[in-house]
Amino acid sequence: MMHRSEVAVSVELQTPDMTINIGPQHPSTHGVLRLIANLDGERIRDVEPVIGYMHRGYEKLSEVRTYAQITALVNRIDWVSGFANEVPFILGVEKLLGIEVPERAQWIRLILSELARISSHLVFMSSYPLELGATTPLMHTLREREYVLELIESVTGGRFHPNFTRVGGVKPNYGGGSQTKKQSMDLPAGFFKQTLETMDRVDQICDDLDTLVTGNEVIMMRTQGVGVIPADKALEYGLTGPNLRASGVDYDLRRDDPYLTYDQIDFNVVTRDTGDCYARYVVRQDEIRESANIIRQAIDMIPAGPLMAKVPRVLKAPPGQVYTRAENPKGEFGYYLVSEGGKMPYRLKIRSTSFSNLTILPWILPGQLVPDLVAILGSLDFVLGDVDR
Amino acid sequence: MNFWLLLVIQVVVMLALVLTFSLVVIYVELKAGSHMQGRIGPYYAGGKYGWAAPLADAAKFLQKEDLAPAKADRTVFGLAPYVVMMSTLAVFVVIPLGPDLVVVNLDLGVYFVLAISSLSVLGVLMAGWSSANKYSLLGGLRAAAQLIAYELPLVLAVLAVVIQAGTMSLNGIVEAQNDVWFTVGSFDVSLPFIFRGQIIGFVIFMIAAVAELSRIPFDMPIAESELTMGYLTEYSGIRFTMFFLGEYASLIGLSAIAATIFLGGYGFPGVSGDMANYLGPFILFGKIAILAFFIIWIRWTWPRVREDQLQSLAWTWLIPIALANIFVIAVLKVVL
Amino acid sequence: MSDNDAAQDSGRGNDRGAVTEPSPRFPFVGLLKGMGLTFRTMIKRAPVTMYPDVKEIPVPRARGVISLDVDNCTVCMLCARECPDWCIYIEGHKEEKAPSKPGGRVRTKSTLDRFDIDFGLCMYCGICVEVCPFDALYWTPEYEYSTYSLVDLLHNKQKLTEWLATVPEPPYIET
Amino acid sequence: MTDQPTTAEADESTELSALEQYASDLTDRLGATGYDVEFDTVRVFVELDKWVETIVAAREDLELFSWLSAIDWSKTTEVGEGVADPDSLVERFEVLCRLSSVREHNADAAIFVAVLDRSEPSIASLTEFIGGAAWHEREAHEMFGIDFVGNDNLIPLYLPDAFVGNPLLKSYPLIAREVKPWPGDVDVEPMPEPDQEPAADGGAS
Repeated sequence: MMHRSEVAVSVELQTPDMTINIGPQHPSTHGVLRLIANLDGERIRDVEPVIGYMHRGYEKLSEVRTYAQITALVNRIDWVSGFANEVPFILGVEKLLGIEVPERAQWIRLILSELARISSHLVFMSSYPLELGATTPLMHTLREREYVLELIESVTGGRFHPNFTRVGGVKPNYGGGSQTKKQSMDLPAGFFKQTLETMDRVDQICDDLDTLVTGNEVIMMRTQGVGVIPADKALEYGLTGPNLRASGVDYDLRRDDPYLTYDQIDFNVVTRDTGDCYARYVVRQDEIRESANIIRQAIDMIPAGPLMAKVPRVLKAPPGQVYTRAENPKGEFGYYLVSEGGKMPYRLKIRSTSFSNLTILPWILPGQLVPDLVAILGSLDFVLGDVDR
Repeated sequence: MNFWLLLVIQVVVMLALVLTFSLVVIYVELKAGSHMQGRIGPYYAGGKYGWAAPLADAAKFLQKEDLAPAKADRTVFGLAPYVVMMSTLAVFVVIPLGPDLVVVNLDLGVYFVLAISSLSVLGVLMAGWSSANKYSLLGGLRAAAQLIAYELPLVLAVLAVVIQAGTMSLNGIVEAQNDVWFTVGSFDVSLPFIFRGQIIGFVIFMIAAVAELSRIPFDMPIAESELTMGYLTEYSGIRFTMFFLGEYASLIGLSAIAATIFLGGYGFPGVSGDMANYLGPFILFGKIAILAFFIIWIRWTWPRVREDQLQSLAWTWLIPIALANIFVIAVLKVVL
Repeated sequence: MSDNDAAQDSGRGNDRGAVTEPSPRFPFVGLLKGMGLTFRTMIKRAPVTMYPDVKEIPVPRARGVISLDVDNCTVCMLCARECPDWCIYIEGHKEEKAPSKPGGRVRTKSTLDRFDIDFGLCMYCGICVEVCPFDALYWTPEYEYSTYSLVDLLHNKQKLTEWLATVPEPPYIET
Repeated sequence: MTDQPTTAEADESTELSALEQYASDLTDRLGATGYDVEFDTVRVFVELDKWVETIVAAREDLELFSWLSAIDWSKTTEVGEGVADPDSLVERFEVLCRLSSVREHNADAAIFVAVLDRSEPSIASLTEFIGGAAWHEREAHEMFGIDFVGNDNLIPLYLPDAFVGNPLLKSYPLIAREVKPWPGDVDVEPMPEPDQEPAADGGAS
């Protein structure tokens, strides 16, 4: 039995923690992310992220699909930058098969990848202020994104899911029949002019966002110094892309491990040193401007030529294992492709960017305030399809 | 005429005016906000320009099922919107629309307004607590902290005016602004208080008013992206409509107070006597409309600040500045 | 490694030239500038298409819906087999065709009985259109076929044929 | 590294290519058991009990933890195509962990491979040194049933709590393909023979 006076000593004023479910249905979780947060007042004690509400089993599905069918699948992983997901996969298959891809096809892939980057970053630029309460940048930015999507659609036929790469090049013609085979899928007339106009619009919206978002004192108050990720932690948790570059690590696969024809293009890798939410926003905004410059250069440099290399009708990749990666809008996107000589891969490991970018959540969120949770979560720029695959 | 009958008529007329004007403000919010975003906004309802959109909205909300969470404290949950609505509407009792157009001309009008409008925090807390929802609770607590913090600069800003005007009656304050301040040649110049050294007080009042209204950039209590909708999360149907209308009524209420205290209320240069009784309401509503548009404009441009930043803004900036303002005004009042 | 050298040779180092960096200035100017921008947007004409009244015309290559040219179909099943989602259902039968000239050979012709595409399953990848060796399937930008129920998205041969009229001419090619 | 899959190796068949040299050096430095370079992909084989220390040592210059996953090498195949040569296959799990270099602006990277017994797959967890490995290990655990000793939070990442089985095992059937008959089965006439000529004719010109 405890003595009466002891009881009195052991009782202190305690505020019980509140467990709160943020998501899976919540405006700022971009879909179906769920965070089980223990709150002490508004401060987060610890947080358990729960993902998988959107798991579609793409790695398993890829094992029952031919290489041609997988391209249609992979541009659904990160649906705001559909085309960019196809590129590393197709590069892997081409590496296995040893196919030399025509120059023009590589340039078209490059242009479309950069358009996808702009489109993806514009989604971020628009949705992030929304999480901080500013509703107007959303509409302004999505309006401009529509022009970018229209460009992608005018070439590929799909706004979100282009499914335009083919093993050996890009989709060469409309169909396989005698009539449709003559209808080329090359860039439509007026595409370059329209693209240059759109790039000017993109620069303009970046200037507008400078006014509305990055130059806004309230945004600075909310994001500067919030959610700082030091470089070593970013590397430990496998952050890539703008999130890593905002932490001061100068790493861009387009320059460090060039694929497509990025080695012929002159561009800057945008970095910031602070590693906070503001840096992550600004890095993406500058990357849009860089992408617009890349596209302008590419339009000058694109050669004429065929769209497809000669490839066998039935694709059977030789046995082997290959890892190919590309700098996606959100970071390093890679496919580890194991072929056993069949029409379908034996195993396809998808290294999706958002998944790795989110692994830092259990480290970064504890100790933050609920409003900062929203700011940090948004600044990591994830897409749930890319997390859950 | 019977006093009570007259009172009822006055209250009903005032209510109708305020609620109609709320609908107008809602429409302007929808339409102006949309255009600021490069959208069109309401378009079909009512034919041209979607003018009937707020009515259609209201009709839609009224049709919806009035849900209450199973574990909610039903009585409190049901009462909360009425408390908010009541405290909002009671403000209008003392707002003068013209020299004689006022429901009750209280000598302590300013005091009454500030006291009654801070009652709404009670309703918000009731809503947050009784919803049996953690988001609502957080929202309710945030609202309480915020409203208490901003009550103070609001009162202090008004206090400076009271000192300058030398009265606490709202009619008196308006008349003080219509009085001749100085004469240039044969011109009698009368200026509202905002031009008589109350500009700092006005800015503080407007910042505090936006915070009282829980509108962007101070909308943490309902912060949609953080707390889904804060204390409004569980409300639907007619009770949500009450909150919704109450929000806009209090937007008008605070704009009306600001217009009365700082912008000269129903007064306008060259309007006096009987004319003031006829034109007064229009002048006042015009001033309210300008202020309301300004608040709407801010809402569609700025993001929201954080709870702790909001508190530090109130306690470390607004309150000291407001106190200094009172000091300066008081000294000037004595000296001049 | 060689790529590393190439990257350094081309002189593409890290240029931290600040493009988006707020310059020091009077506080709260950013807030007012933002309000200026929204006000300018407000008085400008909204760049919208009034959709149900004014139809937007998609680009010719838009993958809106798949249309079917029944005359060209030989019931070869290639599309149904290559479909990653297994959403094409084809049934057909063979019938004898009278010889074209008297005394000629009696030929069998495959006739299409059923050609259904379940657009609730279809993921609009276009593989069926690409593999069709006889020009029987076409993409059309038609997009107004949403339904209230998932099962209503199963469209049959007749419906697919109706869409054939909306197939646009392919655009000219950039040279 | 661009699309030159095997040319470099073919040209210098006698000597080690730059990549192979790199892989060889890395293997020596870390004391790994061997290396393998195919299609520009460097794989370094690590002994099971040296897994953690090798990875930690390798992170000195390969700073970025890219991903961790596994492969199921199995003779029984329920889905897709199996291995090319089932007879000579040694049934096993391979746990792969990829690290890459970021600070030197080069493409240095390697995939570290540990081979696991298929009957009782177990490997030391990296979470103590690499926090980012936690979710990857959880994924590998639920998909393959591999036990990561030291990771005490191996709860399912993707799948619902009541789910039984390890879906990425080759012996795990893909239900979606079992419950629905293949629409391509209805045969009217034999499929046309694949053309001898390539499908694509080069498009634009």
